[in-house]
Amino acid sequence: MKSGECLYWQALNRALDAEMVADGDVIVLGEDVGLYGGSYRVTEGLYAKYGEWRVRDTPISEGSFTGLGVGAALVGLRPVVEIMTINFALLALDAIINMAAKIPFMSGGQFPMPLVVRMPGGVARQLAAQHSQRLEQTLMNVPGLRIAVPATPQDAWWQLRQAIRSDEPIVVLEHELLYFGKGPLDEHAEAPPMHRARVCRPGDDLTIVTYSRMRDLSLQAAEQLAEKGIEAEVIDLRSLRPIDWDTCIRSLGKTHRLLVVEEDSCFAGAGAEIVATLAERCFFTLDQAPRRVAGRELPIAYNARLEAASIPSVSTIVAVAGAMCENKGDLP
Amino acid sequence: MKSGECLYWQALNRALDAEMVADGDVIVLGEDVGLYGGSYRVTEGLYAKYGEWRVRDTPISEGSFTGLGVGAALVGLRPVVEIMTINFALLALDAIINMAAKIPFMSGGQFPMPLVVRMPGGVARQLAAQHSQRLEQTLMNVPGLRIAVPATPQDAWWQLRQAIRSDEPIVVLEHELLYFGKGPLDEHAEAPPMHRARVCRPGDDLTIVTYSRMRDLSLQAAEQLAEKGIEAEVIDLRSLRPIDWDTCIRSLGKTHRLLVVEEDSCFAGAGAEIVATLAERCFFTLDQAPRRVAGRELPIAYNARLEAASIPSVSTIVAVAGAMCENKGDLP
Amino acid sequence: MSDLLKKMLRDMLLARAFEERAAEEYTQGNIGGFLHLYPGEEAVGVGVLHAAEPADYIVSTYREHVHALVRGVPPGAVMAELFGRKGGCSGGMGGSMHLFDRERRFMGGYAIVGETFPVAIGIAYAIALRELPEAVICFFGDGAVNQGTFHESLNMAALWKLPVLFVCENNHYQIGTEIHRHSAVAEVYKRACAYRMPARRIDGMDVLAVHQASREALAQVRAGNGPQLLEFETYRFRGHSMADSGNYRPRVEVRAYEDKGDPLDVAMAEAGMDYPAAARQSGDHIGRLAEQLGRDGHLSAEGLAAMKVEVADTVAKAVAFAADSPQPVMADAEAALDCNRNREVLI
Amino acid sequence: MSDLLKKMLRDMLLARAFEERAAEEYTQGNIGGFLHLYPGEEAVGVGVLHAAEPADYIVSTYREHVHALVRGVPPGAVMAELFGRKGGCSGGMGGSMHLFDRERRFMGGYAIVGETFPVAIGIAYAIALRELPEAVICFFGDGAVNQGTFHESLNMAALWKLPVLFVCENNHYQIGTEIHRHSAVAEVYKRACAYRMPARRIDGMDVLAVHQASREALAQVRAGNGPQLLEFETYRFRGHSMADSGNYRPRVEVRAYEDKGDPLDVAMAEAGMDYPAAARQSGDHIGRLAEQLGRDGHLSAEGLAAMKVEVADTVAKAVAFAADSPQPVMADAEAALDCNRNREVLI
Ligand SMILES: Cc1ncc(C[n+]2csc(CCOP(=O)(O)OP(=O)(O)O)c2C)c(N)n1
Ligand SMILES: Cc1ncc(C[n+]2csc(CCOP(=O)(O)OP(=O)(O)O)c2C)c(N)n1
Ligand SMILES: [Mg+2]
Ligand SMILES: [Mg+2]
Repeated sequence: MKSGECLYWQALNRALDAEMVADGDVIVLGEDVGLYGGSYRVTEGLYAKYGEWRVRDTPISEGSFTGLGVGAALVGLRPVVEIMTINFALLALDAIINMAAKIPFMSGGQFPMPLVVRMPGGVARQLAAQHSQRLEQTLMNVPGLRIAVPATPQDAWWQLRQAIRSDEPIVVLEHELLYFGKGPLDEHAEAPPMHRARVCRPGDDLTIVTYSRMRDLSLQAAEQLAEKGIEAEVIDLRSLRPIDWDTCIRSLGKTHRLLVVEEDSCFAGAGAEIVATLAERCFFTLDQAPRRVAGRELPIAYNARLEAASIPSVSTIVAVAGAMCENKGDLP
Repeated sequence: MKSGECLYWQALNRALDAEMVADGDVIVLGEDVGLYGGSYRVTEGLYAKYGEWRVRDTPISEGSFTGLGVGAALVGLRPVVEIMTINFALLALDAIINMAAKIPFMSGGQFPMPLVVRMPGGVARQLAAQHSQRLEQTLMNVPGLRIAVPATPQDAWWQLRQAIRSDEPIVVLEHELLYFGKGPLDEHAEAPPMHRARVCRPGDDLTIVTYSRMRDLSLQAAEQLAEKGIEAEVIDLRSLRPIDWDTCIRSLGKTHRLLVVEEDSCFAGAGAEIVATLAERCFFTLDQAPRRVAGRELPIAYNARLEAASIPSVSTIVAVAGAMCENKGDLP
Repeated sequence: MSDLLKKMLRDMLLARAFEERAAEEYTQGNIGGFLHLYPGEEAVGVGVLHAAEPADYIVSTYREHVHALVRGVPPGAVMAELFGRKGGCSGGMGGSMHLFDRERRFMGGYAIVGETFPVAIGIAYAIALRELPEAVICFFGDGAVNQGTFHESLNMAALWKLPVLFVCENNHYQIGTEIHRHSAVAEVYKRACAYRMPARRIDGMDVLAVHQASREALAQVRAGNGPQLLEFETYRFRGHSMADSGNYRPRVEVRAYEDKGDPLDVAMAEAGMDYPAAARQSGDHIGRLAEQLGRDGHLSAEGLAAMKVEVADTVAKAVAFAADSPQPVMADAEAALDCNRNREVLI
Repeated sequence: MSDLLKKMLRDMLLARAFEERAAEEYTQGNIGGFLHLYPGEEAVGVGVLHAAEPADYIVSTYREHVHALVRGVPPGAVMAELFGRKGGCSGGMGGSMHLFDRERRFMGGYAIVGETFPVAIGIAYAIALRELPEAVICFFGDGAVNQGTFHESLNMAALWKLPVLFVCENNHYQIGTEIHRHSAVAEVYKRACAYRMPARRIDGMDVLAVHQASREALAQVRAGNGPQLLEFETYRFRGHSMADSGNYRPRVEVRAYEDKGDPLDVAMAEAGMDYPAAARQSGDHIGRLAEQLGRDGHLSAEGLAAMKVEVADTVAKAVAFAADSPQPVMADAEAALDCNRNREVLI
C-alpha cells in the first residue's frame, strides 16, 4: 500500500474514530461491532478504546436496535447503527422509514434525528439470493431520509463523518466488495458537500451515471471505450437522495447520451429514477434514448457463473455504450 | 345501488367467498379478519361461514403471520394474508421479499408459493404520516413477486380470484378510499389476463398512465380536458409487476405525449419506472418530455389541507396535461 | 395523600371530559383521521404519570391524549393538534396519534403498534450512558405485547439494565380480538419472566394502587436497578376508535368494568335476580373515587362541583384555543421536515 | 437400542467427515460464499432427526448440511449444492445456506436469522387444519432467540396448539457474542415460559439423551398436544463460518467441550496441575460414543474401522458426484424462478 493509501474499511474505521474522539455523544451499535471488531472490520479497535457503552454489541434484533438508535437520537446521542448487511435491514425498515424519517416532521419540527445507519449491500461472492440485495429504491422513496453511497476510501472517510455530524437521519450504503479495495486517503483534504456528484472521468461522447461499486466497473469500461475512440464521462453520484441533477445535466449538455449503470435489478431500481428525471429534464438534450445497464430480473443464484451473469460486467457496459455511440460520426 | 353494482369491498368479499367455497385449501388470516369482520369489511361473514381455522384472527405479529402464510403455502395451502394496512407491511417485508419471492427460486424450483398478500395503502383521510404510505416501488423491484392494483369492483373481483388461483406469490394493493366506492360487477364476465392494462378512455392527444385510485382522478381530469378540446387516453395499469408495456406503447404511438399520474411521492416512486422504460422504448415516438404528476416530497401531514395539497388533484392533472398539449395545434 | 387523590381525581375528570368532547368534535368534523379515546382507562394514565418526575421521559401510543394532558401539555395545544392546527403540540403535522412535546419530555405518540418499545430503550440507553437518575415510561397495550419489538426490546433493556418502566394498559382487547384469542399467556406480567424482569399485575381501575406501584417501580428504575414491567388491568368503555362500536364485547363484561361489579353479580342483575347485598355502586371508578373522598371528608359536594366546573371550563377553553388557531401552511410542513437541516446546503 | 446407537454413531461420523471435507473443498475454491460448519454439534442433529418420522417436516438454518444428510438427502446432492451444481438438491441456486428437498420434507435452510420460526408454524398450521398426525421440527440457534419472530411465532404456536417441536442448538455463541452478552436469560428453555410452552434443557453432547427427549416431545406434538421446545447445550468446535477463526473464545471453554471435561479440570490440566483422578477421556462426544459401544460389546474395533471406511467412501463419492455435476445455465435459473407459472401468460 502506498503511503496515503488505505483500504475502504480502514477509512470508515478512521472516520468513526475521529468522530468518537471529537464528540462523546457518538456511539456505535450493532451485531458484533464490539469485542469481535465488526464482520468487515469497520469497527475494529473501537471497543477497546471506547468501552461497551459507546460500542455496543447487540443481540440479533435488527428492528429494535435500529429503533434504539432512533430513541437515542431523540435525546441527542449520535448513534451509528451498523446493520451487518442490508439484507437484514428489511427487519429494520419500520424504524428507518416510519420512525427516523418521520418523527422530526410529525412532531412539527421539534426533535433532532442525528442517526446514521450504515450497512453493506450488493452482490458479493456467492452469498445467494437472501444475502445479495440492495434496498436503494426503497429508501430513495422516503422523504426525510438522505442516502450516501461512498465508492472510495476518500469518500467513505468524508461522507461517514459528514453523516455523523448531520442532525438528519442518513443511511450510508457500503458495498461488501469495496471494503478490501484500496485507494488514496487524505485526511486533511477539504470535503465536498456530502451529496455532490463527482465527475470521475471527463468525456464528450457519452455520460455514464453510476454509483458505489459500479463506479469501478464503469471506469474500467471507459478505459476500454477510449481505446475504441469513445470518450465516456463517468459520474459517480455519491448520493442517492438527494441526487445532484445539475452535475448530470451539465454532462448531458456535452455528451447528449445517457447510460445508467446499476447493480440492482433493472425494473424499478435506482436507475429508474435517474433515467426518468433526466429524460424529463433533458429530453431535447438527448439525441437518443437513454439506457440502463443493470442486474437481471432474477434473484441472485449461488452458482458463481450465474451470479456473475446476473449483474453488469465491464464488457456489457462497453458493449452497450459502444452501441450507443455507433452513430457517433453522424452527429454534429 | 343499481342492480349489478356493488362496493369495492363487497367485490373482494365475494371473490374470497367464491374461492373459499371452491377450494378448501384457501384460508384467510390477519388481524381482526374473523370475528370482527375486517377493518374494511372485506372478510365480513367468512368467519361464521368457514370457521376459525380457515379464517384466522391473528395477534399483532405481521412479520410472523405473513411468514406463516409462506410456510403454509409451501405445503399447498393457499393463504390470503391481510395486512391491515400497508403501513404495517414494513414489518413483514422479510417474509414477502426474502421468503415468498425467493424460496421457489432458491430451492431450484421445487416449491409452490400460492400466497396472496392483500393490503390497503395510499393516502386516505387525515391518517397522518405513519398511516399514509405506499410501498409500490419497494415491491416492484423484487423479481419473483407479482403486484395487482385493482381500481374497480370488477377488477377487484377478477384480480383477487386470479391471485388466489395462481401458484406464484402475488401482492394485491388496495386503496383505503376505494373500498366504499361502487361500480358495476358482473360475476360471470370473462376476466382479462391478470396483468393486462386497460385503456379506460380513448384519446388522441395525450396518454395518461396511472393506477389504483389515481385512475378515478385521471378520468375526471380527462373529462375536463375534453371540454377544452384535449382528448386524453387514460390507461389503468392494473398491474405493477409486470407492467403491460405494449398497451402503453401502442397508445403513445397515437398520442406522442406521456403523463404518469401516481399518488406516491415522485422521487423513486412507481412512476419512475414507468417514465424510464417508456422513455427508453418510445424515445423517438414522444414529441416532448414525459412528465409525472405525483405526491410531494413530504411525509403526509395530518392537517387536511396540507394532506390534500400533498397528493395529486384533478386540477393539477388538468393543468399539467393542458400545458403539455398547449402546442397541440403546431404538430402534424 | 388526600391532596394527591384530589389532584388525581381532577385529572381523571379532565381526562373524561376532554375525551368526550373530542368525540363530539370528531362527529362535527373538526377532528379527522383515526381517533382513539381513553374513557375507562383514566386511572392508569393518571396514576402512573403522577408518579413521574419532570425529568422522566414518556413514550406513548396513538391512544395518548390523556397521557399528554396529565404530563402537562396544555389542553389547548392537545386539542389544537386534534384539530390539525398550527397551535397544536405537533404543529398540526401529527394529529391525534402523534402528540409530541419536547419541553415536557413527552416523546411522542406512535401509531405503529410496537414502536414504543425501541424508542423507549433508546432514550433509556442515553440516560444510562450519561448516568442520570432518570427513567423512561413506556406505554403499550395488551395487543402490542405480541409484536416482535416487545421481545427484542425487553431483552435488551434487561440485559443492559436500562431505566425503563414498561407500562401495559391491558384493556383486554386488540381492537376486536379479546386477549385470550391473541396471547398464549393472558397475564401480561408473566411474560416478563422471559427476561427475568420484575413485573406485577395491578388493578388499573384503582388510581391509588396504580400510583403506588408506579412510584415504587420508578424509584427502583431510576436507581439503576434495571427495567420493570407493570400490567394494569383496565377497560375501554368505548370502541377501539371512533370508527368502532365495540359491540363485539359481551354486555356483562362491559357493565362489570363500568360499575366495578363482579361479573357474576352483573349477570344476576341483568337477569333481574340480584341479591340485595350486591347493591350496585354508583358510577364507575371515577365516581367511586369522588364518593370515597366525600365519605372520608376530603372533598365536599361543593368542592366536587367546583372541580367539575373548572374541568369543563378548561376543556371549553381548549376547544376555543384550537378553533382559533390558524391552519398550518405548506411552508410550515417544509420547515418541519427540514428542521434539522441547520441551513446545510445539500447539493 | 444398540442398533440405533450404531446408526447414530455412523451418522455422526459421516457428519464430521462431510463437514471437514467441505472445509477443504472451500479452501480449494470449489465451494464459495459463506460456509457454516457443524463439527461439535453432531449429537443434536443426529439425535433429533433419528426421532423424526418421514412424515415430519424439517425447517433449518444456514448451518444445515448435517440436518439434510441425516434426513436422507443424498450426500452427493448436498455436496453438489455446496459446489453450486445442477445436481445439487437446490439445483445450484441455493448453495450451502439454502438446501431444500421437497420429497424428504426438508423445507429449507434459511439464512436470515429468525425465518425458521414463521415457516415452521405455517407448515404446522396446515397440518393442524388438515388434522394430520405430523410434526414440524424447527431448528434455530441461541442467537435466533432474540429475533422478534421467535416471540411472535411461539406465541401463535402455543395459542393455536400447532404441532411444532422447536429445537434450539445452543452453542453459546451468536457469531462472536457469547450468550450472556446477548440474552437477559441465558437458559433458552426458560424463555418458553412466556408462552406456557413445555420446554426442557438437555445435554446436546449426548446423542442418546437428545434422541430420547426428542422422541418423547415429538410424540406429544404429533398427538396434537401443542408445541414444545427443547434446548440442547452444545458447542461448535470451529469458528462461526469459514471466515471466522473463533478465537474470541477462551481456550479452557473450547477444550472443555471438545473433551467433555469439567472446565475446572481442563483449566487445571492446562496449568499442569491435573489430579490423577481427572484422567482425560479420549476424544470428543463421537469418540466417547464409539468407545462406549466398544466397551459394551456392541461394536468391535473392526466394526468401527469398517464404519469409518464406509463413511469416508460416502464422502468421497459425494465429492466425485458434485465435481462431475454440470453447472446450471441461465435457463435453469429462469425455470427455477418461474417454476410456479404453469405456463400462464402474464400479459
Ligand atoms: C403494526 C401495527 N399493526 C396493526 C395496527 C392496527 N392497530 C391499531 S391499534 C391496534 C390494536 C392495538 O391493541 P392494544 O395494543 O391492546 O392497544 P389498545 O388499542 O387496546 O389500547 C391495531 C391492531 C397498527 N397500528 N400497527
Ligand atoms: C436477521 C439476521 N441478522 C444477522 C445475520 C448475520 N448472522 C448470521 S448467523 C448469525 C449468528 C446466529 O447465531 P445463532 O442463532 O446462535 O446460530 P449459530 O450460528 O450459532 O448456529 C448472525 C448474526 C443474519 N443472517 N440474519
Ligand atoms: Mg388493548
Ligand atoms: Mg449459536
